[in-house]
Amino acid sequence: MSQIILYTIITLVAIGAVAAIILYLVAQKFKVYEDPRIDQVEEALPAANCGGCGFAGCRNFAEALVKSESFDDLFCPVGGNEVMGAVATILGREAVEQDEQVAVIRCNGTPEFRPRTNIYDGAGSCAVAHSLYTGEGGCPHGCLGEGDCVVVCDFDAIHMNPVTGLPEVIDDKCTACGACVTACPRDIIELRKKNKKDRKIFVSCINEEKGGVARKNCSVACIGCSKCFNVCPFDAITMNNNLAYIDPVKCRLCRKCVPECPTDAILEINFPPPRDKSKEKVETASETTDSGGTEKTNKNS
Amino acid sequence: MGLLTFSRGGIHPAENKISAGKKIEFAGLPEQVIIPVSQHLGAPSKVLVKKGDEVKTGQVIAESSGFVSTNIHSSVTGKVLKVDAFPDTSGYRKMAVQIQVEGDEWVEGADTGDELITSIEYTSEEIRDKILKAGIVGLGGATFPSHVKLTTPKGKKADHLLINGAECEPYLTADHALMLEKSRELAIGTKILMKGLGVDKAIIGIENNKPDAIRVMEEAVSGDPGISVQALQVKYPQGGEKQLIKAILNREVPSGGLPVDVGVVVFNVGTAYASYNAVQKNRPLIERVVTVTGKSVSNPSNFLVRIGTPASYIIEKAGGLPEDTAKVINGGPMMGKAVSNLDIPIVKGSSGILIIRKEESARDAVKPCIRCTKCVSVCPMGLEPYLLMAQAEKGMYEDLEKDKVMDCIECGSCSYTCPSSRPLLDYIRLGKAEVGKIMRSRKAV
Amino acid sequence: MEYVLIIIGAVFVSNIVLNQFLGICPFIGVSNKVDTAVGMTGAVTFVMVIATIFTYLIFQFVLVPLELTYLRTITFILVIASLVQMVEIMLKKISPPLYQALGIFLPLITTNCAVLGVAVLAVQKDFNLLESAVFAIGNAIGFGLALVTFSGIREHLDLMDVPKPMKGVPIAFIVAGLMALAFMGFTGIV
Amino acid sequence: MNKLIVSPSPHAHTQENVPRLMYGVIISMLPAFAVSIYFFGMGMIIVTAVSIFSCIAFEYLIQKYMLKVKPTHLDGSAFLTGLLLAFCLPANIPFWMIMIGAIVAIGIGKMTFGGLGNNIFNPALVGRVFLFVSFPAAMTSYPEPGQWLTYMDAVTGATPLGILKEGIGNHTATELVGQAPGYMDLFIGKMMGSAGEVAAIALLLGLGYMLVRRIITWHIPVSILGTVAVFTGFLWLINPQQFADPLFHLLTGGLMLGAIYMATDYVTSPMTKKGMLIYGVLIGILTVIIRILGAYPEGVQFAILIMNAFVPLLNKYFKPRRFGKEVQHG
Amino acid sequence: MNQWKNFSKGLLRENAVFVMFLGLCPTLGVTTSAVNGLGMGLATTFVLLMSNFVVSLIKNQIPDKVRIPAFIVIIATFVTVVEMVMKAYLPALFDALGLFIPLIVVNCLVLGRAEAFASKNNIISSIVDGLGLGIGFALALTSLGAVREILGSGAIFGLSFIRGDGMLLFILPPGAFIALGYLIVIANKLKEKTA
Amino acid sequence: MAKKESNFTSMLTTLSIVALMAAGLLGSVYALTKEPIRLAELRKKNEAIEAVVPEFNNTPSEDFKKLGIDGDSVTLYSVKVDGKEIATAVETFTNNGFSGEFKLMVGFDTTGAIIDVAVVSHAETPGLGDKMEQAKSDFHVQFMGKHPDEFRLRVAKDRGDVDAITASTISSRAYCEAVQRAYDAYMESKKN
Ligand SMILES: Cc1cc2nc3c(=O)[nH]c(=O)nc-3n(C[C@H](O)[C@H](O)[C@H](O)COP(=O)(O)O)c2cc1C
Ligand SMILES: Cc1cc2nc3c(=O)[nH]c(=O)nc-3n(C[C@H](O)[C@H](O)[C@H](O)COP(=O)(O)O)c2cc1C
Ligand SMILES: Cc1cc2nc3c(=O)[nH]c(=O)nc-3n(C[C@H](O)[C@H](O)[C@H](O)COP(=O)(O)O)c2cc1C
Ligand SMILES: Cc1cc2nc3c(=O)[nH]c(=O)nc-3n(C[C@H](O)[C@H](O)[C@H](O)CO)c2cc1C
Ligand code: SF4
Ligand code: SF4
Ligand code: SF4
Ligand code: SF4
Ligand code: FES
Repeated sequence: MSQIILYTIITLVAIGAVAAIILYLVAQKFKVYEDPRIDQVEEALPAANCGGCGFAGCRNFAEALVKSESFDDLFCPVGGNEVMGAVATILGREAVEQDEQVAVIRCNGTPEFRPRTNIYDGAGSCAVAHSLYTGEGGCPHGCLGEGDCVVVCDFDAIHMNPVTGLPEVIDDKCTACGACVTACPRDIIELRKKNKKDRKIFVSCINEEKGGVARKNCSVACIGCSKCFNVCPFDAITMNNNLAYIDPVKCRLCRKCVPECPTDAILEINFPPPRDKSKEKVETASETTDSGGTEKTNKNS
Repeated sequence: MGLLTFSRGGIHPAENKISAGKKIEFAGLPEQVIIPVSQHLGAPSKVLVKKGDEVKTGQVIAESSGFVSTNIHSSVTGKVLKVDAFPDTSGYRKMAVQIQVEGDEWVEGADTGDELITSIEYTSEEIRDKILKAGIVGLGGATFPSHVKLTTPKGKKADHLLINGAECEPYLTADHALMLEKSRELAIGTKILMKGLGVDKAIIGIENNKPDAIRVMEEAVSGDPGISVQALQVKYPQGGEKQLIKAILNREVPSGGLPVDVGVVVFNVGTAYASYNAVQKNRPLIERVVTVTGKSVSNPSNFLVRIGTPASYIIEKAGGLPEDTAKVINGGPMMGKAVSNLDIPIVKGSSGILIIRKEESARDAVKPCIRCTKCVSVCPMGLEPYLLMAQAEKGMYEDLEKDKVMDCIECGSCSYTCPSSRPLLDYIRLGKAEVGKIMRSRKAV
Repeated sequence: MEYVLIIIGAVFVSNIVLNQFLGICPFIGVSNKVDTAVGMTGAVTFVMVIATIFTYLIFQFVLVPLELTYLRTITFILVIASLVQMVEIMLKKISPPLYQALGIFLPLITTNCAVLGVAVLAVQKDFNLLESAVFAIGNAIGFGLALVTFSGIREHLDLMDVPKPMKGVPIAFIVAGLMALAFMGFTGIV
Repeated sequence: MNKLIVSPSPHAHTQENVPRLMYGVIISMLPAFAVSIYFFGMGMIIVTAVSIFSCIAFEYLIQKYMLKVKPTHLDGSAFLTGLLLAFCLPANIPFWMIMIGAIVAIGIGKMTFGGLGNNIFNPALVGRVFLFVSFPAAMTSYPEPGQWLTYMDAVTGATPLGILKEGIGNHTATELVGQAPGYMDLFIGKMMGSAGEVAAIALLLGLGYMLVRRIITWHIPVSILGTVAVFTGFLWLINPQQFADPLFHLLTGGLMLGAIYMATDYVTSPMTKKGMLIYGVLIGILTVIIRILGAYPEGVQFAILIMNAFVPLLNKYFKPRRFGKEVQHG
Repeated sequence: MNQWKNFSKGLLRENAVFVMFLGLCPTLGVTTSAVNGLGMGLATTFVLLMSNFVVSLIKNQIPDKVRIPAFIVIIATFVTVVEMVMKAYLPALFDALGLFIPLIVVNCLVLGRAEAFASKNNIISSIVDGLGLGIGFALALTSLGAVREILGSGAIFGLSFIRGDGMLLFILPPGAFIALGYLIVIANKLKEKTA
Repeated sequence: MAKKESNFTSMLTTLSIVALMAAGLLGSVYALTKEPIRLAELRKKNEAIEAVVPEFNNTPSEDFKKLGIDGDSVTLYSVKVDGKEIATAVETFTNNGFSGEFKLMVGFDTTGAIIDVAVVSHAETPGLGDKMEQAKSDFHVQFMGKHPDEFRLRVAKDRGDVDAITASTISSRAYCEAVQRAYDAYMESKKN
């Protein structure tokens, strides 16, 4: 019996030692320079070499991590968040803190405001429709309503409202990934700073045509009259090509511009109802767009 | 010679040439014309007139702004109302000159008479210059400035001129009518283009469903040993220049190449006729033959229409918009563009106004691809439309490029034939646009 | 002939992946793209053959004479692990292009049951050295055949509208199952 | 004025659509169906009805309640899957097995992949092979032809290929072929076999109809049948004692049904003519190999499924000849 | 760290088979019956537990460069122990599991955990982690085995509840893949619900 | 406690120590299980023998001879009561099973009649071919007491006397072939 243990020990130690020595020598002889961070990252990884990350082994994954700019799509299922955090520390690539953002739809051309003049019968894609013509409502800047933005959202955060024909964002689900912004062929979607209680004020129009032309197609278009620009106490509004734009960072949500707009192109969302009778009109306008039910506080009164 | 055709793909949609045999009729002058300054491929022309200017028929109102660009002429006599952006077929606004029509007085030098001038007394440089000055672009639909095509690039040599009388699009009969009525002028136009190009062989390709045109043209060119007429089998898209070259000369334009790469230049019959007018008669391109047709149209016609005439005007001429109209198309059913409003002007590239009834218009609901391979077998370019569509939908642009999306000639055979009613070409076009962008930006770097 | 039968048996009849259930992790993990699958196949073939030969020699000439066959598992895995690492280091220096093509898959192979499995099976089946090597080649081809075909299917499925809950690994298993079903047709041909 | 419709070109479309294609295939199968009713009577009718009904019902239920999409159960493809599944089952199989086959065909074979057009493997074959492997006893006892009023109680026997497989080794091929029904019987379908596979002549008639209506092209069926004929002919010439003659191979088993209706399934076959030919030839070769060397008497079903798996690769590497790839001067 | 959370994550949320897709070969290979699945699961749990324990015990004595070889030796040792013990006392089960017992060595789950967890955490956590994952693995194998046994032989833990046979396919290789595919979908649904 | 430095000596020593401990553990477990493993294997063999012959009191698994036949070998265990041979158990094989090779144990009494047949190992399809196992069906019963000289060891389809397992003709046929081979070997050994 002791003989067997002895043989076992000798064999194992011998194999181990031989392997170690050969490996050591080979490693010395065939040294190649590599980014030392790859080693460091590899250290941090589980070394399970399971391929779970989609790469051919941990080292390959480590190289990808070191090379890539961001960690999107790069994840080690074995190590989980802890390991990924450790990798981020090694590479000094802590996610930069950013203002929280949310997507907003800068078009309010519901059928009520923007009567339909054509019927679209092509592929169900905004990109196709955009390259073909101006849209069912005739506005060359307005939402085409085919829902490209809805399709690309991985977080189920954006849906078409069948009544308004416009997409609506569910603020809580939106991760501000920007996929919809890229997908929209008309650049209607913008990522704006997230405010308290999901409040927002923005010009819900991006039509750069001259006032008259713009208004002919859509009664809530921005006509570039500059009234809001003149009234804003914080210089948050800029005018460009017949279009007003509210800077989300400078805007302090004072709401002064909202009643000024002759076409109700500025939307205020999730604010308590206005105290003042004269703002009644504004409220109705945003109520219509809100009929899909995303907004909660509007109906708080 | 027997009937020729191109070897792969193609379809045979119902021909519906209702307006065949109708004489070309002058449509008359509308109250106003709107003449876009970009009616051709290439750089938009530079506007030379301003509001209030008086212009004459044939006067240059916008001039060429580059090599691939051309002149634009007033098609009427009258006063400039506005130089502004007007909606085009797609509804997007493009720069155009609006003229209040007051009469039809031609600029000096234009020969408006009918007599035939047979002898060509110009050098090829002069011909090219005249064609540029006259604002001639390809009337086959692509509206590529013709003087550019006549300028053979360095290191290449053309040996054949093909005149494209295929008119493979269903419904359209404009070229057909032109060949029947202006065969002599066409023959001379062909010789002018041959001279401009410096080739001594020209072949006029005509599909077999126009036997009268084949006969008339054969007669018209019988005196010219260099020019012949070739009858072709009826198959769409025979009129596509790559297919035409393959059919007649059995040469294949290389992928990404031009017809001159195989020694051929192709012109539409309308272009040849316009060249005749420009060179022999000093008449710039201000009018063209337009077919107005449709199953419910009371008087399907081939009109000679001034550029800038609103579509609604010639529709009235053809008997007015029928009650059951669902779609109006600028061009033929396979390649034409659906218009979003009827006030759009007729431009150099408009070969027809097609009015489609409700029951023929609606597309069926899109169903999943059943991989029936029909689209693959009809694609004249040997592409795989089902795959290109899927790749375009998923944004796989690298694969699209590898699978030769840029070779697609947008003939629509695939969408036509798909039993699942898939909008193949819609997405392929999108893919082409994106891949084109990527390729250009790569070249720019 | 005998060798041909070993190969056909390993490739079609008892396919290492579809029938023996070895090397499933890379089969599922590294099969998104055909090109990757081809690279992986190359690397597996290489390692599988070398490893089988080495382990065979050690088993027959060290463990059997010393009556230490119970150390099979531990020695085999040590040998395979060191071998893979050695090959990787050498390849990196000797032929960087080859390393780029195959090397990146090497670490993954250490923990691939297929390699150890084939080494163990080869000694279990009492093959001689040549038979063992042929057996390893056959299994590597079998692995490659399954992997490349499978990756072709997965590439294709990327373009298809697979229902959301089935996307990714679940549909991969269903496809593998149906492939295994199809491969049952080879039962009995050797 | 009406609102004008706007859509990209082309503005014309053929009359052909999916239901028309599917029902076209179904029409082409009617002769074979009629012959099978003649030989297997009530069993054939029950099996077909249960199979078609279950396939359509499962398609509807799965789409409506599991995938939550608009059901497309009436577009003809589930009908066709059901019909083809019935055609390749014995006419005496218990109805609950048919239902299992249907749920496997539609559920696993088709809907798991996303429904029509997305599947990799031929659904009806998935259903059949599933049953074949799961219930080998029931799936290998075939009713003898000519029993009109029997279903599960039918007298059963061995198929011609079964006789061949069982007997080879102890008997010569010629002897065994002699034990099987004569060629005329094989041709008109008077033999044991799956419900719809027996009548070679009726199936060929269906092929003709589909070719004329341009539902399918000749490439796949011809390459399969041709390969089997050539391969078995070659073997037969070498040793007629060991190998049956090519005509016997062509007329027996599910070869005709498979080559004409199952290998040609659009969804699971290659997209190019070149691909189709390779696919067909390989199916032919695999069929013969399995028939001659394998454990199962019949190989078409497996051959088609195996080649289904290779279709994506065939599509990837065999592209149509692009226009203008090579410049010709002439 | 909360030990319960540490333990329970292996059951479903980070389940080796259903979520991380590790150790798939034994999962598919041995689950022709619930008992086999359970046996394999427990064997793996034992190796996981012991190797996690030993690794966390000696983690500081091991130089980095030889970490992996050392771990492999440790794991292989326990695998061999299981192999021999099973051969001696449970020969029938050993025959059923066959090749897959030695293959525990290369189960990514075991090495991965030794590396990712045990070499960085204390002994108690490592044991709990190994136990949680191991039991999760065993659960997965048992459930897959049960499904295959029920469908394939019409029996559960060897107790037959129908006359005749089940759907044989589920006992055969294709059935393993297909059953696992659908089980993963179900597990995902469960995970979504509990999340 | 700080991590150990990685240098050649530390690496080598650590590895050696780990290997040493592993070897120690392994060796001891091996030593402990060696006997049980041998016994378990013996038991398996004996059980197979017991299944096909009457009671005995020798250790047939240690009293055997091998006979080369058909390119492989067949093992004959002699079964004795008080030193007198009462039967022979033959471990035989076939390569023609549905899934290739399988092994049977066949018991013959001194006249050469079959006492019983049992399956030693096989890979036949569960639910089909595996019905040849004693526990799964009575297939083996029809062989009991039959003498191969008058009982045709072929399935009915091949004009033999054996009723094949339903839907498993191939397995049944292979089974018969293996039994026949056992008998041939038995007769062969009797001759010398
Ligand atoms: C960028 C560009 C450059 C071209 N250059 C030439 C040229 O040098 N010579 C020529 O004969 N045609 C030239 N063409 C014209 C094309 O050959 C072709 O006639 C035109 O695009 C219209 O063809 P289609 O209607 O078939 O699309 C050019 C076209 C484009 C788009
Ligand atoms: C699908 C397709 C079909 C075409 N059909 C015709 C046609 O029937 N007749 C025609 O003259 N041009 C047709 N063209 C345009 C020709 O390709 C080519 O542009 C034209 O003949 C060149 O002459 P042009 O520059 O004078 O227009 C077609 C183009 C495409 C892409
Ligand atoms: C999945 C599957 C497994 C099979 N397994 C066996 C088997 O283990 N043994 C066997 O003899 N036949 C097996 N068969 C073969 C068939 O049952 C075959 O038809 C039968 O052996 C011959 O038919 P018969 O016995 O009814 O004459 C199997 C068939 C299938 C589909
Ligand atoms: C020519 C042709 C053959 C077909 N063959 C089959 C078949 O063998 N099996 C099947 O389930 N469906 C078949 N179908 C129907 C359809 O393609 C099938 O339901 C899809 O595979 C499901 O996605 C066929 C359809 C056509 C047009
Ligand atoms: S796509 Fe991204 S940015 Fe747009 S709504 Fe969805 S989560 Fe928000
Ligand atoms: S916002 Fe843009 S992408 Fe979204 S539906 Fe409107 S046009 Fe399409
Ligand atoms: S892919 Fe392009 S070229 Fe081919 S058929 Fe379709 S539109 Fe025509
Ligand atoms: S024609 Fe339509 S259904 Fe057929 S393959 Fe092409 S896209 Fe698919
Ligand atoms: S368990 Fe991962 S490869 Fe086998």
